[in-house]
Amino acid sequence: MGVELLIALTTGAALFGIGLYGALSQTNLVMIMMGVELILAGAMINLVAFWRYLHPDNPAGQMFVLIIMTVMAVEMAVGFGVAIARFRAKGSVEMEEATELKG
Amino acid sequence: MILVTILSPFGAMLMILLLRRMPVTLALTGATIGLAASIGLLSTTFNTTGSELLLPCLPGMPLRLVTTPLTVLLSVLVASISTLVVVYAIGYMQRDDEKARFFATLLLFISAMQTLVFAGDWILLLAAWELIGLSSYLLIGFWYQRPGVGSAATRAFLYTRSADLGLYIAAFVLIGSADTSEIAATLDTDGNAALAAGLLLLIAAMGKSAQTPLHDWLQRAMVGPTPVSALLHSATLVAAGAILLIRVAPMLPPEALQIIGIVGGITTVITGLIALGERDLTRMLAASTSSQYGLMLIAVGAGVPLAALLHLIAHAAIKSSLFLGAGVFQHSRDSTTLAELAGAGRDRPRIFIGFALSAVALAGIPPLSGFFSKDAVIAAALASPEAQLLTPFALAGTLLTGAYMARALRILWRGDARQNHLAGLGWMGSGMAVLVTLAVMLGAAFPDIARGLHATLPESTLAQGLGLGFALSGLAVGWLVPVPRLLGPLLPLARQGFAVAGGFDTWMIRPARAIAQGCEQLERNLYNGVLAVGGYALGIGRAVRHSDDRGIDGLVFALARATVNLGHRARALQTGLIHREMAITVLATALISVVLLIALTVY
Amino acid sequence: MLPVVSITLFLPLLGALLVMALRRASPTTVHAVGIGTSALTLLGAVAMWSRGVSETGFAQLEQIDWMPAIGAAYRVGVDGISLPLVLLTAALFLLTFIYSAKVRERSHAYVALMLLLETAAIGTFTALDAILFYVFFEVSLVSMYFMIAGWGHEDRQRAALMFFLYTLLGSLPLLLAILGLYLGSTPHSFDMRLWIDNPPLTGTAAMLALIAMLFTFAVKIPVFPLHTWLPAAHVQAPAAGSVILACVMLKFGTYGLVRFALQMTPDAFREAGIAILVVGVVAAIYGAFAALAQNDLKRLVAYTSVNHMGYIVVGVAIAGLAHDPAIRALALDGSVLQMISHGLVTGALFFLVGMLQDRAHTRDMDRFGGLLKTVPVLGWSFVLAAFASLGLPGLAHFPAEFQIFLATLRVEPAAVVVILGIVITAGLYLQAISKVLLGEPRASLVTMSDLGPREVLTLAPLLILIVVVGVAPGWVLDIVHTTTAALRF
Amino acid sequence: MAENLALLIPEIVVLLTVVCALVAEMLRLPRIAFAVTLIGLLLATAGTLPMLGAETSAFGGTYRIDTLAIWAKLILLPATALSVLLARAELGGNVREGTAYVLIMLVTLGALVLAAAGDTMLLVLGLLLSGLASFALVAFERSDFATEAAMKFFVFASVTGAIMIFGLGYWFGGTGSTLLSALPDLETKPVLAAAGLIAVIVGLGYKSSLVPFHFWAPDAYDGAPVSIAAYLSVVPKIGAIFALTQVARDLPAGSGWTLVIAVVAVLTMTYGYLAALVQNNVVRLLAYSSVAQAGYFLLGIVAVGSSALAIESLVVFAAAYAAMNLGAFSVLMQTGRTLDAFVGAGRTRVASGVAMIMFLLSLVGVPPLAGFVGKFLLFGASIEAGFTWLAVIAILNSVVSLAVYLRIVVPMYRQQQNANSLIAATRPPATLVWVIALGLTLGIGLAAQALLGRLS
Amino acid sequence: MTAQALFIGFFGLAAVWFGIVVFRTHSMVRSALALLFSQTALGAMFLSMQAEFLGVLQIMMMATEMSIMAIFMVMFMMDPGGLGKMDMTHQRRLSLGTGVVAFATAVTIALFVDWGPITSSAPDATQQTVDLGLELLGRSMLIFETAGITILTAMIAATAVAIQPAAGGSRHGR
Repeated sequence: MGVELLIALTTGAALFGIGLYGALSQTNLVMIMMGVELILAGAMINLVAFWRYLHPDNPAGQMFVLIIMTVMAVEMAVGFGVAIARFRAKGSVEMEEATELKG
Repeated sequence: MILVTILSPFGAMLMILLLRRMPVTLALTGATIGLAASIGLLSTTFNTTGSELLLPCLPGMPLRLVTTPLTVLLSVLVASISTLVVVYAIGYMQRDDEKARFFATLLLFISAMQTLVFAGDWILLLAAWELIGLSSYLLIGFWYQRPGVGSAATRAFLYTRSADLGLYIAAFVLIGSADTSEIAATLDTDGNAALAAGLLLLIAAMGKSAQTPLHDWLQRAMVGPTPVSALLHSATLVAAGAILLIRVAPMLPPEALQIIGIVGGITTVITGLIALGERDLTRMLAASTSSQYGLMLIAVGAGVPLAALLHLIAHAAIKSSLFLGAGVFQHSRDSTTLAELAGAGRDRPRIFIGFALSAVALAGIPPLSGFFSKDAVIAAALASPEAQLLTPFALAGTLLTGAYMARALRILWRGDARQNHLAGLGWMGSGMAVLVTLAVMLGAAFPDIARGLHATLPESTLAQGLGLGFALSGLAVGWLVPVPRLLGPLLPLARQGFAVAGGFDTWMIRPARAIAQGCEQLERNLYNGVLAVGGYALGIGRAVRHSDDRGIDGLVFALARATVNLGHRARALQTGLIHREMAITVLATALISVVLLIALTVY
Repeated sequence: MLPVVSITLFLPLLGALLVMALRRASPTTVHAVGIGTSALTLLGAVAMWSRGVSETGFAQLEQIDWMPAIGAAYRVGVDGISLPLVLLTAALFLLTFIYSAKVRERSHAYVALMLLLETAAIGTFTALDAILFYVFFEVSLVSMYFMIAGWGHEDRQRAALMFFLYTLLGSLPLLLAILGLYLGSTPHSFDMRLWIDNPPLTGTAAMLALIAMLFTFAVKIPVFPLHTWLPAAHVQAPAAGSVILACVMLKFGTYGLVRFALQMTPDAFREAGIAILVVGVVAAIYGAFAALAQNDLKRLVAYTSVNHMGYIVVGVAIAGLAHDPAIRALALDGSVLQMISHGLVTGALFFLVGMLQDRAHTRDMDRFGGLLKTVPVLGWSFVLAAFASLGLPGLAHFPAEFQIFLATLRVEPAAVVVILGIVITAGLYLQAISKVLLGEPRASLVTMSDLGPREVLTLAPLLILIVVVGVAPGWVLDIVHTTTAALRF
Repeated sequence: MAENLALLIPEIVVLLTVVCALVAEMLRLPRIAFAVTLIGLLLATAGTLPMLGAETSAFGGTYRIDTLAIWAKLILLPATALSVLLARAELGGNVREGTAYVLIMLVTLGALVLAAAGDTMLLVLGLLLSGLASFALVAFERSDFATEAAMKFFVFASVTGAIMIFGLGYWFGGTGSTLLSALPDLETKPVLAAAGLIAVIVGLGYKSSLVPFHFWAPDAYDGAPVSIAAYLSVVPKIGAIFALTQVARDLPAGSGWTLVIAVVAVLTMTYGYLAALVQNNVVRLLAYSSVAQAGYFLLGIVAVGSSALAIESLVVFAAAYAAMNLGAFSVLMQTGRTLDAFVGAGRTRVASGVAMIMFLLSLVGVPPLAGFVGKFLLFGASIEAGFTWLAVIAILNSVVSLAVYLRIVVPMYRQQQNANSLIAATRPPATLVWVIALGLTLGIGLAAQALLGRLS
Repeated sequence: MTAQALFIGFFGLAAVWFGIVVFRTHSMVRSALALLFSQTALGAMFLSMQAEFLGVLQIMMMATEMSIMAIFMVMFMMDPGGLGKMDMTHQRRLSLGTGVVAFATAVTIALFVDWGPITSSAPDATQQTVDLGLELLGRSMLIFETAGITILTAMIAATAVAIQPAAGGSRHGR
């Protein structure tokens, strides 16, 4: 019986799908970052579910979630840094305005 | 001793080329020393079994020079005729500026021929065989600046070389079956190998001895200096074919002999008719040569190579003296056409007498040498198992010989004499005199020769009678009946050299050229078809249409261009729009997942 | 013992470095360096010759470890197949340097490149390590590319590119084959001697390796239909380049055919022997016919190369097919000798065509005529070389072709049709002689000057060697036969 | 624990160096930061040497001390030192010069972690660590180009990284462990193995710029200072490749992963060279070339587990690649970014011209240069692993690559049209870099045994 | 169907719903808030799955993080109040398709993989914390340390990239 697991995994999958949609469809750097956050959220819920219902004896699952939280925070920090630098240089963080490098 | 016969002319040649002076002296010295050596050999070897000299060459296949009575005899023949021709040429070439080249080539020719005669293994034989081809090419093309000379020389070399393939392959067959390149050892071959080799050798001999249908080149080769013709026709180039067959005669199976006899018979008749219809003295003599060699082949085919040998010897002396005479007439009238030469005999009666003696000897009138040799041939034909086939050919040949010689004599004598001075007549005359003497006297030596070779001549009174009768009637017909009436409808054919539908040109040269053009076409269009097919992929077709590249090159360049195009396409993916690129990434990832799924199901 | 092979191998490279170092030197000095270096190299080659070869495999071995872990090392040495080629290479380079001493255009680069090419060529023939072989093989390719692109005629860039693409595409399969052989050998090693003694691959693997090698060498030799780079490259290359290309670099293909294809995958070679034989026969006859159709003298000579190289392919194929060691040796003797002869004869012919072109600024046969009168030395040299090329006895090609044909008839009698080639070449050379040399001299060409001393110095050794090899092939064949007679596979 | 720490000496040294350099930077002492960085790198390299030959792991298998990891240190630390020299040549005098060194060291640390990762979490962190500082490095100039490049780089990194993390979760679900050494348990759950593998390929593929995850690379290299581009094309890439190797070692055979890697390899090599073929910007050209070179690494990865040559070939090629790529970039730095800048460069500067040819030929794989040895081993490994067709395609790509690199060489020896065109100034540290790189390129080629002997 | 499942489902739905909202508003601030709610719902899910430590941590961290994000929006973005109605999306169809496929794939994996035996009871909170502590200071110490370094790096990098552009140091050769 693994209804809980299934629900959790489905939630994770949904968050993954939404995040991916966001990352691909948004024109704004910050919004893309939000998409990434959602994907990571999906990963976290998956991991917690795996830990809880499959391998509760191994705290590495929880550890991994911790790491993902770090990743989220850290990426957000650097992402904002990049966004600020970009904003200073160009006045916008729109991806579609960043097309000088190509080919 | 053997080496002296070969190397003395060769050394003289080198001296001439290096010193570039005194060509005459050197040439005469070289030829004479060679002659002396040959005669010396004759005296030591005759009646013995002979000896052998080995020289290193290819691994396991040394070169051999053998002295047997036969080779020595031939060597003497070559040496003596060539020495006399050299003597004659001293006079003949007196006015030419390139004496050095002439005598050098002539000496090369002599030494090559001596090598051929002495060759005891197939490699050396082949080498000498080709070398005389080369030297005759050089001699025929001696006056290369004159129009037509180049093509005549080329033709002579090409004809003989094409036929030489026969010799090449025959040699390979014989070496292959006997596992040695020694001629004597390969003569034990029998069965299919012998038959194949025999026929291939026949082809080679037909090329060299200008047998029908390969007779065309010989007449064209008359553009060379006359002493060259004399040498070519008597004892060297043309003789090589007959010599080859005489030497391998013991090996030849009956089927091969039969074919040889038939080829000889056809040649003797056809070239005899050509000679009869000829309007040029030297060309007539050339056709006559083919005809006489046809007789020799009949003898070989009849199984009596000795008769062929005797006729070869007699013919050598006779024909060279005839050519020498013709050369004098040519100098005196600056032409060789019979029309221009009418009466030339009266200019120099002494030369004419020599010429006439030789002519009659060729026709076969006793006691001149030709009579004996021709009788031997007829007797051989009569005695052979194929008598009913070969005898008529031999007799027809005899008849024709008489006819055309008589015709030539009549034209030379009937006409007005012109007085003119001729430089070098002394040298020419003396050379010719000795040759005429030989032509007259040689018959006496025949029994000795036969004894020296441990062979017996077929004797037949019937043959003597028939020979004499046909010769006399030939002479009479030739003297009395004009050619057009004699030949009738055959005349135009004879004047074209019986070339069937264009002859060699149509059957050999034109197809070769056509193939060559085809290759060239292919070369240009190679893979154009492939390109058309490949045009759908990679845009190659377009690339090719835009350039003038053809063939594989086009493919290569098109490939290069298509690669660059692909590069541009790849580059176009890099739009600079990160969302596009990311979408591509995600889609490609999906594709990779599919690949992985496939891999999973496969494994 | 003095490492003669290595010294000979790297002398030209040292010379090239010297030339690079002499940046301010005059062209004369640079050419002097080139001539001097190549003369020393020839001396080295002669020294190698005097040391001779051994009956058991390779002689004069020199070895330095490179990567023992993967079995790669610097290994050089010679046997009866490579030694004559080394001598030929050294001799031809010297003559080429003498001939091209007139080049004033970027002479530094020219001489350096040629010297590099010489090292690469000698290296290809002496290398006994597959990697080393491949290195030299490739370096020669690059240097030749620059040679054609830098000093060629009107359409040189295209020709150079084509040459490059062809031979590069061609040489990659060889790399694969080398990898295959390497992985098949136990222990893994690049030692070509090991591969020869113990062919590492069998069955399908061997066949695949063989096909890869055949492709490479077929491009390099070249055989129909992979030959189309050859006429283009020859026509556009400078005369010296043509000589090196035809006389030395084409031999890489045939040498590789013997050394790699025949010796390292003998069983597969035997299986594919008939196919190779057919390819050789077709190439030989096709080359002859294609040459017959040419009006450009250089193209004509180039196509006859296809013809002559075709004979070599036939010879090697026969060697692979033959079961009798004596016949195998015979065929290989002929093939190796043919490589040498072709080098000498075609070298002379290309030099002569180059000299003609220098004078008349054309290679079109129809625009010549009667040259025998105006430039007799050149003319007679051409006649001699042409007759050698058409296989006249007493000249270099005869003994080689004789052996090849003889072996062919004894193994595969049908293949002897290839002998037709000698008649066709005879026809085309006679036609060329007739057009170019015979007849009345053309008014436009009467002022042509005969050979100068430098040109005589270039040609004379070749012509003498042509005669010497033709008359007494024994001195070469003895060396060759020592090896070929001992081959066992 | 203590003995575990002893195994981490190089990493600790690097970390200490970072701290010291950071302090120096704060005190506005860029020279000291530079010196400290170099010394730290050399010390760390020296600290690695005693470990040679070790085959162990620390912290319960999460951190591997094996051939790959040790050689990653021995290759990446010196490569970082060369990059620091390059950076000094290019960015010297910049106010924030020291920051660059600190960031470079942090990226290197990330790459080292990647190469030694024995645990999926370390994979994630290594990827992140080597990524974060890279964004800052790429944006160093703050120009339009630089920030655009950094932004794209960041977006790509975060999205691919997130996908990887999501996928790696499945491995934990399947095995109950985050250790790579637990991966063989997935034998019975191929779908999970596949899901994780795809994720890893996405994440590490982005870092090692494999096609189709490469899109950021040309833009980032183009936007970044040349020295940073050189650095990014070498150190993080090799780290990620080695990480992929660490993963591949433990993947259950028969899960089809080799085929996927092979497909990616083909895509990478082909696409990289094709795109490079039409570039006029030399930095982008080299960027695409480095994309393609990454594909060659995959030949070795494909063979991991089935060929003894695989690890050797990866290490040798990594060393060769680092040397020749850094060399090429250092010559580029002194010449210019466009092909036009290269016209006549070989004539005016003979030595660096010859060196450039050597680097490019080595990139093609011409013997006896380093690139040849590496590629040769890679081909051998993949053939031994049964991927002959892959080797064939790789070899065919080498042909295209020759055309790519000739596009640089040919203009170098063309006559200069306008003699007064600007020649970028020579910068001694960059010269030093190409001299060293040339030495290595030749040395690894000629004395490959020194390397191989150590390896086997 | 246990209570746990209900809770998980409820919070899961909430997380997904707010996740969707993130990309459906036209204001970044609202998006940030939606993300915050989504993440909080996630934290609640953790709690429902008896991962107390993680759940609390998640809620706390995300609250901070999202606040920073919202502040950032207000500071830097062109649309602080979320009043504009401009479209901030591109290639929506493709993205949507990709998202759906990704979701479908992940669900498929969840449904069709044999996950093995399901454990019904989790270790109690104390035990969990002890385990996690041991893990952190034992096997995973290096990982934890690396995470620390990563945070350090992030600080350095973010600072480096965000501080005012330095004078001088112009690019060569472009």
